[in-house]
Amino acid sequence: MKGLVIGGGVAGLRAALDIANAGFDVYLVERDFSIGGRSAQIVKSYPDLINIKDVLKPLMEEVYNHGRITLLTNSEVLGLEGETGNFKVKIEKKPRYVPEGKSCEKCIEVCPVEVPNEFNERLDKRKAIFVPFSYAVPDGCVIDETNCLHFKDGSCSRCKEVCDGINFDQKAETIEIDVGSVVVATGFDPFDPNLRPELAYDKYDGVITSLELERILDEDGPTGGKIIINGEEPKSVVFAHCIGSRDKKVGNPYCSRICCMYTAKEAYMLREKLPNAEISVCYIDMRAFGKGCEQFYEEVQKKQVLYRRGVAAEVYSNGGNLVLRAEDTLLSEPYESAADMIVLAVGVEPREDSSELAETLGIKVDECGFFVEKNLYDPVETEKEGIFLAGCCQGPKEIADSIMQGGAAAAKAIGLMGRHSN
Amino acid sequence: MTVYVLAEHRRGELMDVTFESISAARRLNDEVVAILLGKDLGDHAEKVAKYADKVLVVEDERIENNTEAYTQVIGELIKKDKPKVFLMGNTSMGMDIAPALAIDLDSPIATDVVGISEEGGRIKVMRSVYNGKVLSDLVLGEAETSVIAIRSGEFSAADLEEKNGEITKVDSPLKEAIENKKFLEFVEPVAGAVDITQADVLISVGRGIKDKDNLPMAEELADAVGGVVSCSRPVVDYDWLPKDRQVGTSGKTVKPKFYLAFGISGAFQHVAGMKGATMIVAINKDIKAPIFSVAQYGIVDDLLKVMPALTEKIKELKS
Amino acid sequence: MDVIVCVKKVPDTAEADVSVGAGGREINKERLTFAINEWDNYAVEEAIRLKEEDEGTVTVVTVGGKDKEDILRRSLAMGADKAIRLDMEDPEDSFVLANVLYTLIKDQKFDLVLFGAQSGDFNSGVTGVMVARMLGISHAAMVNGIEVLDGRTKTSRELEGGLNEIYEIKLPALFTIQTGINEPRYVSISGIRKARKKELKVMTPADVGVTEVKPMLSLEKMYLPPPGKIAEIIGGSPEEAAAKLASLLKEKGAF
Amino acid sequence: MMEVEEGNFDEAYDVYACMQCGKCTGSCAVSLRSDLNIRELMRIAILNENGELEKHEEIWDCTSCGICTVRCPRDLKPAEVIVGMRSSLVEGGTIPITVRDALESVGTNNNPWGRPKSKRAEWLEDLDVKVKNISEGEDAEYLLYIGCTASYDPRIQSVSRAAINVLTKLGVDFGILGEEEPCCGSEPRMMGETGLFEMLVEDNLNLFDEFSISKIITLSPHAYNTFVNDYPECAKRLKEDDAEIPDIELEVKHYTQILEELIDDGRLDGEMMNEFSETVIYHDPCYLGKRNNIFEPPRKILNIIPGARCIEFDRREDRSLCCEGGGGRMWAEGTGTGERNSIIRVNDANRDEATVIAVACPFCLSTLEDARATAGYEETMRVMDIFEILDEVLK
Repeated sequence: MKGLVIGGGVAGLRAALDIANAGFDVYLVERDFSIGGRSAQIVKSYPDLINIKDVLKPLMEEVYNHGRITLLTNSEVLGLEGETGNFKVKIEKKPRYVPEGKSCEKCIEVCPVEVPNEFNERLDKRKAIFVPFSYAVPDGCVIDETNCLHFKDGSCSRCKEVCDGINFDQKAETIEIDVGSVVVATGFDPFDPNLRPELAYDKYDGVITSLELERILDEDGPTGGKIIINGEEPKSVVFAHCIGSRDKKVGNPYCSRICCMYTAKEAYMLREKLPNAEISVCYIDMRAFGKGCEQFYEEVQKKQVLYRRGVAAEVYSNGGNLVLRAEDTLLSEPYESAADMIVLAVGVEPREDSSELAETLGIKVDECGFFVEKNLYDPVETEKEGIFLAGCCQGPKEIADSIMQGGAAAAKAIGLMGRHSN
Repeated sequence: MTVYVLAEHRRGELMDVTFESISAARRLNDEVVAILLGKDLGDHAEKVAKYADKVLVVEDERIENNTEAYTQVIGELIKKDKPKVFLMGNTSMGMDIAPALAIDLDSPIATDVVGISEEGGRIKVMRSVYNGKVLSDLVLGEAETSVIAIRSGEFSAADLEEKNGEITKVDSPLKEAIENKKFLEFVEPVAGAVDITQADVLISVGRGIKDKDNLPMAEELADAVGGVVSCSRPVVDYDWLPKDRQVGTSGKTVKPKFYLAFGISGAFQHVAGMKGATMIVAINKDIKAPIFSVAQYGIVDDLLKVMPALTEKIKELKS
Repeated sequence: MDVIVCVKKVPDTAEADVSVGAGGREINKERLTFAINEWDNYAVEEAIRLKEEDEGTVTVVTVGGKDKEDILRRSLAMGADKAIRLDMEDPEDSFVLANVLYTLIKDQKFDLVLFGAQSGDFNSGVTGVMVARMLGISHAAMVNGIEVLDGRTKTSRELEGGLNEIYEIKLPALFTIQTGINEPRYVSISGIRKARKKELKVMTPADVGVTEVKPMLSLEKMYLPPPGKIAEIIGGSPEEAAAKLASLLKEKGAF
Repeated sequence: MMEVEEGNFDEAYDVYACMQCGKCTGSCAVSLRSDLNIRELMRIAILNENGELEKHEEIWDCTSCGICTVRCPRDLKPAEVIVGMRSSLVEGGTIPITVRDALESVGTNNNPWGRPKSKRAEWLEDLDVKVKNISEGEDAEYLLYIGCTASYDPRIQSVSRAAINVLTKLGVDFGILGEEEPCCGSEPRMMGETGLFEMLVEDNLNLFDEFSISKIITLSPHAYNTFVNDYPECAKRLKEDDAEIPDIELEVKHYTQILEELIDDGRLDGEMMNEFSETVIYHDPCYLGKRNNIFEPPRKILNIIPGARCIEFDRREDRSLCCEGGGGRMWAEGTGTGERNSIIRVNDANRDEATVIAVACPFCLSTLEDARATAGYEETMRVMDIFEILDEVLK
């Protein structure tokens, strides 16, 4: 009996490895070109400030090299039939047009197409043929069909001219697999701050999301780790909590759990890079409940990071200088604060298409779009036997918790498949 | 026949309305007898006698500053002499005394009178009613004595004929001191706390004042004329004057006797707060400014030139 | 402290165009709005404040037809306890009115009677003081402050030029109230609705025993003043204009 | 809307759900220059301290721009809590004198300006165009609802006249109510006079019914908002209380929406206009924009005017800066000090080299016009209602 894991982020990776290590063959289906998920965009963890790459990269490689794991990247689940122990799953496997493995990347040089680089939160550009990120797995170049001129109008095949390995004739194929259990670990989307127009995210370059800052903080990121906004190092930075979280107006009444601490971490890292900048954080309630988190929060505060109670209200530009409006609720004093950079701590949202996948799988989503667990005391099971949940697709959680839930979902899947095998 | 006129005075000052009353009384072509009551009367009697045919003086400490005592004493004098008319100002004192006297004497009364004449032996008055929008002519009923209170400022005392009338001291007819209504004291308006709604004269400044440094000029004029400085909204916006000086729908509504609008264009919201003023004078460079349509008098010029000149002229006229 | 307040409904003519009826005896009232006389409103507020400070009742009284009842309802909503409307035609002059009110009030229980110092229609300012005289009680006109002592009041009268004079007056007494003595509260529509339950007594002249008296004044005619010029412009140099204005102000009694 | 008795703010407004995040106060149009702190007032409402409300004079500083309600993450209605608090003060009678006088004037004169009802149609006097008067029995497709301010304020009356000229030229079948036009009740409602508002809703719906009025064009976004958002709810409540409310459904449009329709139908285009060589900056009124998400129609109109160079404020649409004219502020002194928003606004327009600030609201026109003069831009800048611009350019 084989297992299926949908989603190759930390939760999915953990689940696939645990199932495989228990002696079951397992398919890991990943929509993107590479596994790694959102965590790959993150530089450091909190509160221990470990390089995520040091944890994630070995995990990805282990999955890739595991004999019992069949990795299907650039693939999507189209359908699921049958019952627990006997699911028939239809998967669309899309081509990457370039063979896996380290490549010379000459093709990238000749590609005339430049599009925003999603991995770097569109802060820089990539080509239509590209390597998803430095430690992507599978390694090597891929072609982004939607932007490639060859697929648009057949006007270009420059990459193929420099690389024999490229095969434009590859076609998507649909395969059907039989599995006994499914672990769903499809992750999350960050909140789109344009839904809060008063923060003027799309209006000013100085207003960025926390994920953008994460990329800017990365030595391998678009700025080589330099903090540059509008060509200059910011002198004042304001972090704004709860953007798209605890917000019924945008349909997200829940707390996203991770923003308080990732902001603390980003503030910490920013302080290291900008020792003299004014850094402040607008918060509603500080939620530092994980192991070591409160201590870390205190440590960050001591680095002259000013926590001001009161949510960020509005951003405008006063003759080109950004101004943030908010109230210091402890002083009962509304204020305007000049800020060169305003970092929006965007919340966690279910994947845009989570409802469609739920329908495909025959499971439920809650009113916010997260997959519904059986109950809080069976946190990885769904109402449909044999289908388990892990990571942020079930609800916002941090990396460590996602890994934990991935393991838990795997254990459930293993147990189930074990029962059916006997 | 005679007309009695009350010589009104307070705290050593003879009031202008006294002479205006004499002026009104002269329209009845009768002997004008002024009555002067109280104590420490100084040279009031002489001043009044200059224009009255006769002055009756009752010196009695109990009368001073007591409207009830005034009423009783005047009543006694009238009962004795039976003048055709008793005339006084429709002042605060007049409002307290005149109606009571009318009842005491069973006399007809007309108050706040702006015109007076005698027709066929009957007293006819003109009154301005319904916010000054209508005039009414009234004839007083037949009686031994009629009581009339005239509106201040309506009867000019400028051309009074000199009479140098005789001054006669009269014994106080007041039987006993008034116990039910005792005068205690005068209370001055609180210094510093300016209440623009209570002022008779407002020197109101608008945007046209141009600069905070020009405000003392307005204060000086206000001091000269015995008024208070008020303003339109922009002046408060500039923080040149405190909010409690602002006239308009979002400020105070005022009804002074004189409203001098300097450099105020007359925005609707402002006008709504001052239109009740008895006399409005607008000083503005712009003849098209809406303030001119609510003002009775206007000067089309720069207020910075008019204001100091006006202050000087007023000082001259006062001295 | 039991207070009686006499109120009157008057047309609002401050801004309206006013015209005189054909007979020259009365203004045309069709397009005018009517409300409680401004001074009376202050008097009602003052009465209610006095009651709120001390125990007692406030009774509002008006003379006239049923159309006058809204000002009584409004006063009840403000906090008055009782209202009386004496159902009769508008009296011909202040003296007749004073006589009617005297007849009504003399049989009521009161410590204080308040009137507005004048009314916005004819501004005679005599009725209150006349009633006081008829009742044989002390009075003060143009009152802008009342402090109640034991059986007496410390009463402030407004004089010219912002000066006040203070009297000690024995109760019962009658005061005519000047505007500015207080800030009359707002009477909300729902407040008026709620006050519908309060007593509004309608009495006839016969109930009260009103005797006929002759008016003291007879109206000859009413007419509009000659059309005033809108902003008569004072010309000349700034100095000349200022001089003319100064004389004008003096003449009109500004200083 | 709700009449708040002592201590039931929670029942009326769910105030216990407030998490005190400060979004409201931080967003507030006047919090930076007044003592008004809505978050704090929400707290007071939770703690049932409404007996203390008299001390909070700043309750009258709210311009009712509604942004606190628009943005509240807990989906509460702080702007309505302020209305409720005002309502509680109105019931108690202790309100600023200027507000009192405005409300009393609505009661007696049917307008808050203290002007006689008989002069409501004076603005029509020097108009050449013949206008239908629905109250005199003339039939028209639309009622053009002028509103109190545009009826009485001499500066704003010019908008009313421009509206008549423009709509007549464009062949819109409309009429007015002349002297019979009532106050829409928006400002009384915002000033907390719930009973008066209800009375106006009842009277006005009956008036509309009497003259078979169902389609209304408003000059003011405030009237638009109250007809569209407050009337149906209030009428429903009144019916439940057995009031006699006719069953009419009003189709209400702000005039910019009608003009947009005319553009879409090809009945209004640039060809019909002379050049307007101005740099035009549009100021979003809160009651059109923030409260009702009508951002496009005014811009569409301005964009077809030949010669007009249309520019935008940095703070526009959802972030537009309130002019401070609403919520009864025309009649309230306010505790605020410091620079008024309207001054900031004209200064911003000047910096952007605008020569015309286009508005679509009588209050915006009034406040910005005042600010323009105060800031000294008489020579370089005009504040014009969109109707006035059209009246100027239409051939």
